[in-house]
Amino acid sequence: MTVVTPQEAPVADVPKSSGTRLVDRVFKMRELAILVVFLVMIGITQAGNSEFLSEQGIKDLLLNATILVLVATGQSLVVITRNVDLSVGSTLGISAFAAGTYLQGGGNPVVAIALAVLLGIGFGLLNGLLVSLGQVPALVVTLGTLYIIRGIDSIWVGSRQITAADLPGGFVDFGSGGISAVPYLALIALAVLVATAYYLKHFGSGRELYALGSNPEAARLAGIPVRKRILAAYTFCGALAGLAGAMYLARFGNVDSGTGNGYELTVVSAVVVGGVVFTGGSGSVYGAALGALLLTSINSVLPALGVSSVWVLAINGILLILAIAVDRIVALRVASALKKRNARHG
Amino acid sequence: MADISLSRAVRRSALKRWDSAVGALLIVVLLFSFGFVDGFGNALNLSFLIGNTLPIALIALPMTLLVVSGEIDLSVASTAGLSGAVMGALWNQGMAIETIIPICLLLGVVCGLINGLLVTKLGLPSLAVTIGTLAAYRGIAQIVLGSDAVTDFPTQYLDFAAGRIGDTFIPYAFLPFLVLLAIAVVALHATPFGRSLFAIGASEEAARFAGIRVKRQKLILFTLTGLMASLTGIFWALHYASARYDNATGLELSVVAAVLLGGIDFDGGKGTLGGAIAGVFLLGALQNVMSLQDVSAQSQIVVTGVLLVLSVLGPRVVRQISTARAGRRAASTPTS
Amino acid sequence: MTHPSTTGPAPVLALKDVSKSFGAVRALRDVSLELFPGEVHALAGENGAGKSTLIKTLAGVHRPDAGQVLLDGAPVTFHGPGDARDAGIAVIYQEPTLFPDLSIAENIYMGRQPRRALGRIDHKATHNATAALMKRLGVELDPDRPARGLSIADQQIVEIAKALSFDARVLIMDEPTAALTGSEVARLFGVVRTLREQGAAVLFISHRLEEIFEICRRVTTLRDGAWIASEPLEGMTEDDLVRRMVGRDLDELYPKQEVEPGEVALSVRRLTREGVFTDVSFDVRHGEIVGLAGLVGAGRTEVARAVFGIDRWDAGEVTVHGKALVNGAPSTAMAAGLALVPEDRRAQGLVMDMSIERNIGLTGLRTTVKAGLMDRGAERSRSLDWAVKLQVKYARIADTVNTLSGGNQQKVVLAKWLATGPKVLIVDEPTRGIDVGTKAEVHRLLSQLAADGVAVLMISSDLPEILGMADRVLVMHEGRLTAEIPRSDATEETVMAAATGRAAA
Amino acid sequence: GGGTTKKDVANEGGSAATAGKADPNAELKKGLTVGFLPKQVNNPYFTSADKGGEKALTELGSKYKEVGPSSATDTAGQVSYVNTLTQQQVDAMAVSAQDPGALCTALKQAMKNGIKVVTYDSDTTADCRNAFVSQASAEDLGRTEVQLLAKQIDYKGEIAILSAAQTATNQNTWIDFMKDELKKPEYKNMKLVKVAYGNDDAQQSFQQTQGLLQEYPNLKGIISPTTVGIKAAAQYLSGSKYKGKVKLTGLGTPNDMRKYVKNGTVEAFELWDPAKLGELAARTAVALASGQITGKEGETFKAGSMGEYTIGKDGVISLGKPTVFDAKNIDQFNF
Ligand SMILES: Nc1ncnc2c1ncn2[C@@H]1O[C@H](COP(=O)(O)OP(=O)(O)OP(=O)(O)O)[C@@H](O)[C@H]1O
Ligand SMILES: Nc1ncnc2c1ncn2[C@@H]1O[C@H](COP(=O)(O)OP(=O)(O)OP(=O)(O)O)[C@@H](O)[C@H]1O
Ligand SMILES: [Mg+2]
Ligand SMILES: [Mg+2]
Repeated sequence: MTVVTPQEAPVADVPKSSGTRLVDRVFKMRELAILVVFLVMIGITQAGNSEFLSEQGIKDLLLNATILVLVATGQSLVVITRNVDLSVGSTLGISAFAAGTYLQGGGNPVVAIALAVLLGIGFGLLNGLLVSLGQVPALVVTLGTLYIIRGIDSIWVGSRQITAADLPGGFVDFGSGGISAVPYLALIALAVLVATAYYLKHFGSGRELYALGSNPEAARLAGIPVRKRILAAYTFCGALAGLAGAMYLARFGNVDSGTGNGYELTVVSAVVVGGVVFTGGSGSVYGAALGALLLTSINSVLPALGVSSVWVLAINGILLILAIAVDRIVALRVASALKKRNARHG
Repeated sequence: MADISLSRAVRRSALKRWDSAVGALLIVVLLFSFGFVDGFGNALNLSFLIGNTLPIALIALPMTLLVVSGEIDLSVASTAGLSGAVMGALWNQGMAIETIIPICLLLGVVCGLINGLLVTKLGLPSLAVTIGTLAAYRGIAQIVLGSDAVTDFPTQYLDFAAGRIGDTFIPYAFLPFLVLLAIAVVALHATPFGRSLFAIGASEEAARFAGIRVKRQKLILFTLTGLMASLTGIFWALHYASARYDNATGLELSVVAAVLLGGIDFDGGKGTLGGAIAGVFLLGALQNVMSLQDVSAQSQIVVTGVLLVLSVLGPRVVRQISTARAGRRAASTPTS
Repeated sequence: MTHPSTTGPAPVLALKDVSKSFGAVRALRDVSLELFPGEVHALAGENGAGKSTLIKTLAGVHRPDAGQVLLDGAPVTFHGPGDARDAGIAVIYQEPTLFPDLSIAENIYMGRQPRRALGRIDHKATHNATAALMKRLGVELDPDRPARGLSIADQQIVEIAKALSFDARVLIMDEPTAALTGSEVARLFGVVRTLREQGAAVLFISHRLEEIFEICRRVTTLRDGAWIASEPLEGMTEDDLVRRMVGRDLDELYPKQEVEPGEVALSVRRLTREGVFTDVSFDVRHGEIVGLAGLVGAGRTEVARAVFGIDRWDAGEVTVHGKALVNGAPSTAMAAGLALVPEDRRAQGLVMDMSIERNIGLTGLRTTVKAGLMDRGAERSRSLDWAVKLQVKYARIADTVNTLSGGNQQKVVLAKWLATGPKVLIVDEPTRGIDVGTKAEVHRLLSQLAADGVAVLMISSDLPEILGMADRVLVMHEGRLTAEIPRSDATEETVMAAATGRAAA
Repeated sequence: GGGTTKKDVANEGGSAATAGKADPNAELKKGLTVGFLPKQVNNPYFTSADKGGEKALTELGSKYKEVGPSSATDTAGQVSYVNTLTQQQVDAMAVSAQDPGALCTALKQAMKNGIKVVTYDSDTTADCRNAFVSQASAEDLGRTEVQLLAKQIDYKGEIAILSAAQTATNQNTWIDFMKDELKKPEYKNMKLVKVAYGNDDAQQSFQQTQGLLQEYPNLKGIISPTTVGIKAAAQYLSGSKYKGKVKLTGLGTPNDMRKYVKNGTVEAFELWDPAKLGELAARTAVALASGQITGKEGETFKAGSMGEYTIGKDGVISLGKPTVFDAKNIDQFNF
């Protein structure tokens, strides 16, 4: 429950005008909606099962969300620029295996993580170059690289697998350990998230990502280096997918050629539920992170409530639609309020 | 003036070229395989090829229309699975198959309608909605049929879905597909309905201002997609003689990949059905050939990926070259 | 304050023998132009003459095929709009280029926000600077509201604010006033004069010739991509300028035909849309042109949208020939003989990626049909007919409309709706961005349509156009109809009085 | 009204599986090609099994090949691989069926073309193949897993099952036998509280385990009759406070489970040797192709060093009892 309130920049000393940061407030309202859905869900579950929010329960909840939060953060950046990266699942899988292979020989965990991130950066660059230089639809290109990377992964990995026994004990313990109820992995994810959000809001190049997603033609006319920014977004997304791969390895202690298969849909769901709009230009990484938290928590809530796993999939889908619908309704409300407040002569 | 139209024509044909290129590529692959791949050219193999590709082709029909109008339905495979599951469950109840099939088709219509209403009435993005219903419909299928696998459908139906006409390469089911294909081609490319889909896909707002009933058209499309998906689900269960809740899992990605390969632009407003269907059968044929040549499944995945990337890079390169050429020609044309 | 036009200081920015082609279309042919510090220079020409292309060449959007761009007398190559901006050139493009999801303040300062330590953006300073700009332009736009949903006029104002914020040496404006009414234009000119006095060079495009004469000192005329003349405006008349542009004498700009109004065609009763307009009632008769005037944001467009069914109304009634229209259904409005030429041609009027033929054909999907299938022959001849009638300048009817110049795009929108043979025609800013020659043509057309019995409701921010064309003028102020003025009484004063709410009628 | 219903079909009667005469003394042919078609290539379990098949085939002087889909739920892909093998005119194929019915048409087509079909690990309906090589009798597996867990928890307390997919035929049969075993009096203090499904996905199995423990705080033991499930459950338990307190057993491979046995998360689990399963499948295929057997009940054949096997009811050949792995013996195995 760490991923909740975006920090305000320390500008409290300056008095704010009446309409201060209205755009931000819209985002926050939408995040709030997801947060409310999430809290209600957790509340109900806790009422039905008092074990749910035990120390172990909270730790599990956070651990489950961690990897998805990371990948969703990277994905949001790409989606904000009106693109998409479907290859994240494949990238996650291959970098997890690379890190695992390195660690098998008893390597240094830090180097292993760096290796995973570097591999992610490599694939991110590939995607970014194809999309930005080729100026071709991201959906097709990254669906293509999804297949390519997955194919390469399974040719390379074959039927090998890395199991917890192959990894240094410290690495695996790190994956499940933490400070009381807060796992180390969640702390890393949180740090990445907060840094990314701060960057997006307070740095020129971060704002330019929103600008070029909002109107690419106008971005070009405004002299924004469109290709460079898109390339950077993809690279960052790849890097986080790689980092997530290393964390996956630490957490599950188990990687094979199937790792990360089908993950793209989960990531896209998290981002969409989190209110990052697919036509670009709007949404926040906090929203995406909340979306990820919400989605993974659904999978913990239902078993904890004793719902038969036969029902899980159906309920999952319906909740997903509900979350989007609630978000949409809130957004509409906000928009109409905005319109009334800002009518020029009203 | 003649010169102007010539160079414009070059540019236009470059834009349109990709779907013809896919068609040409398909023919090349077929010719090559007839000549050089053992076991490809015989009627049995070809009927296998067509039969196994049919589910993707069936769903690709409405999917193309949907994508042209700027929307997408990722729940198709789940709708197909749900229809199969309901078919199996009702069959187990002892209901007649002739009653079950219309019920399942109706169910598909309802599934599509739900997607359509969520998109048009609530204004939700179809990508998100159908990721949701992808899970929901599959989940309902699981609730309906549980762990059962129903296999004992009547032989005449199984034979129709899996058999072929005499010793030819044509599966029985291919004929109805051709009829549906013809209907879809006419609907998309020769009717006001199809024309309005292109307009909606290219600019929804402008289409609305032109008096096109955007929401209604989209609702119709989603409903049709649901119907076709359930038809595919029924076909699948009969073709493979197996109704399980997880039938056709992941088929949506195959459809999307094939349609993309056929040059349909996911931003909407562009593409031809011919291209989409060529894309579907190109992927099907390639997979068949590669399997016969003992190319491993993993390498086949890589080939699919490379094809997809080329499918978007290719036309772009062609376009650039041809505009450059047109530009050079124009520069050397003296104007009065 | 005055510089001789050919001697004295070097031009700050110049084009020398520049040519630019798009495929086979030669948009600019050996064009030269010199911009001096402290002058406001007009660029005149018909639609499609190459004005916007020239501007984009100066701004680094297009690279010239031949010829040079000279900055302070030295040849430069701009690799992109960023380079031109860094050289001190600010541009307002013909079509607003805003980021709909970002706030107005961010729109204005994107890429060059004031910074705090460590390169972080100073949001507060950005806000304040924007507020100051808005004050300078005399508009009340909240710097923090998103640009989405701004009317075309407001978007244009944001564009102007953006250009001003550069404190540029060269300010280039491509039809900045096309969507503005008198008072905003006056404000803008006030600001331009200040800039001129500070030594900036301004290049100004407008199809409103009186504006050119009001603010500019010299004019360069283009025709069909070719340079015709660069000369002082002093001593020239509007007719002279028009002759340069079109190569012949111009007909009457407002060829109003007197028609005896017939039956009531469109009747709007107590129409209300919560928070947008209230209790709007009026009639339009066959053969009549009714003008709808008002300040920017008065709600005229909203009324038109609601009548046509794009937006739903909350209360009231719209009838055509006594038959009530369905709320929120453009298709039934069309079936009843209504047509709406919307104000935003790019977003609402046209499908930019579609051909001219198909765009015009879009309103005929019900009529150019044989046995349920599209009758392509009929569609083509219908489109060709109207494209020719409205003198759309194009290479091939199958070209996409985004290759057309702004004015020609507007003509395609008109063609698309006139082709439906409407009984009631609502036109929202019908001549926005249309050159004088064509404007006269459009006016003649509207007049002819009225004479043929069509009921015309004309929304325009161009007051002379309203006064010249309308049989009756309705005036809106803050979402209410404040006056109905017959042609005989309609003057700038009476209309403006009602529009600003100073007088109730 | 009219129409075709399930009853009509039942009356049609099953189609007869054609079978020639077996010649127990027939020479084992050499130079045959046997295609292995696992549920999923790149799956370590199937790779071990198919390696066993390859070894046997090399020994027998025949050719081995492996084809298969890269996803365990891509039934259509598996069908097209059956077709591919048919087109390539292999002499026999060994198939682990993703779906009992879906492969039938294609497999019958193959048999019509003279190809012998052996299923292994996962069966199809009996008339779609010549023989099925079963990893162990379902009954043995089901009952021994309950016995293993019972010993670890002193025949007392709540237990749960973490299975693969709800449709997994194998798992379901085993679970039925587990339930039956639990009816015996010695288990009167044990209660099966839930069967959860992790869909053979590491993350889902992980979360299902979490859910079980939260829902049933008094849970004493978990049986996971799937290699993916037991591994995920073990990984979760070993990183949680339940490590050592909640017992875990089921089917796992020694390589997967070594770490958890050594760190005390898991006491004992069981499995057959997949390589042996593949080997038997290969030998059965060759015996079929050589005409030594036809797949009828009662026929016997010699499977090289593995000894003699008799074909049981419905053409099922059973590999034998599973091996139990614990801290003492686990290091002797490497698969
Ligand atoms: N991107 C483009 N591709 C092809 N042709 C173009 C393109 N841009 C402009 N043109 C063509 O170049 C010519 C000049 O267009 P331009 O936009 O410069 O005219 P303009 O003088 O600004 O007209 P208006 O007053 O209508 O805005 C026109 O014939 C137009 O069709
Ligand atoms: N699509 C929209 N979404 C939200 N608000 C809008 C939209 N269009 C217009 N508005 C707002 O509604 C108010 C009135 O609309 P509008 O400015 O179009 O009226 P108008 O009288 O037609 O003015 P003009 O045509 O001169 O721009 C304005 O404050 C405008 O900002
Ligand atoms: Mg222009
Ligand atoms: Mg307006």
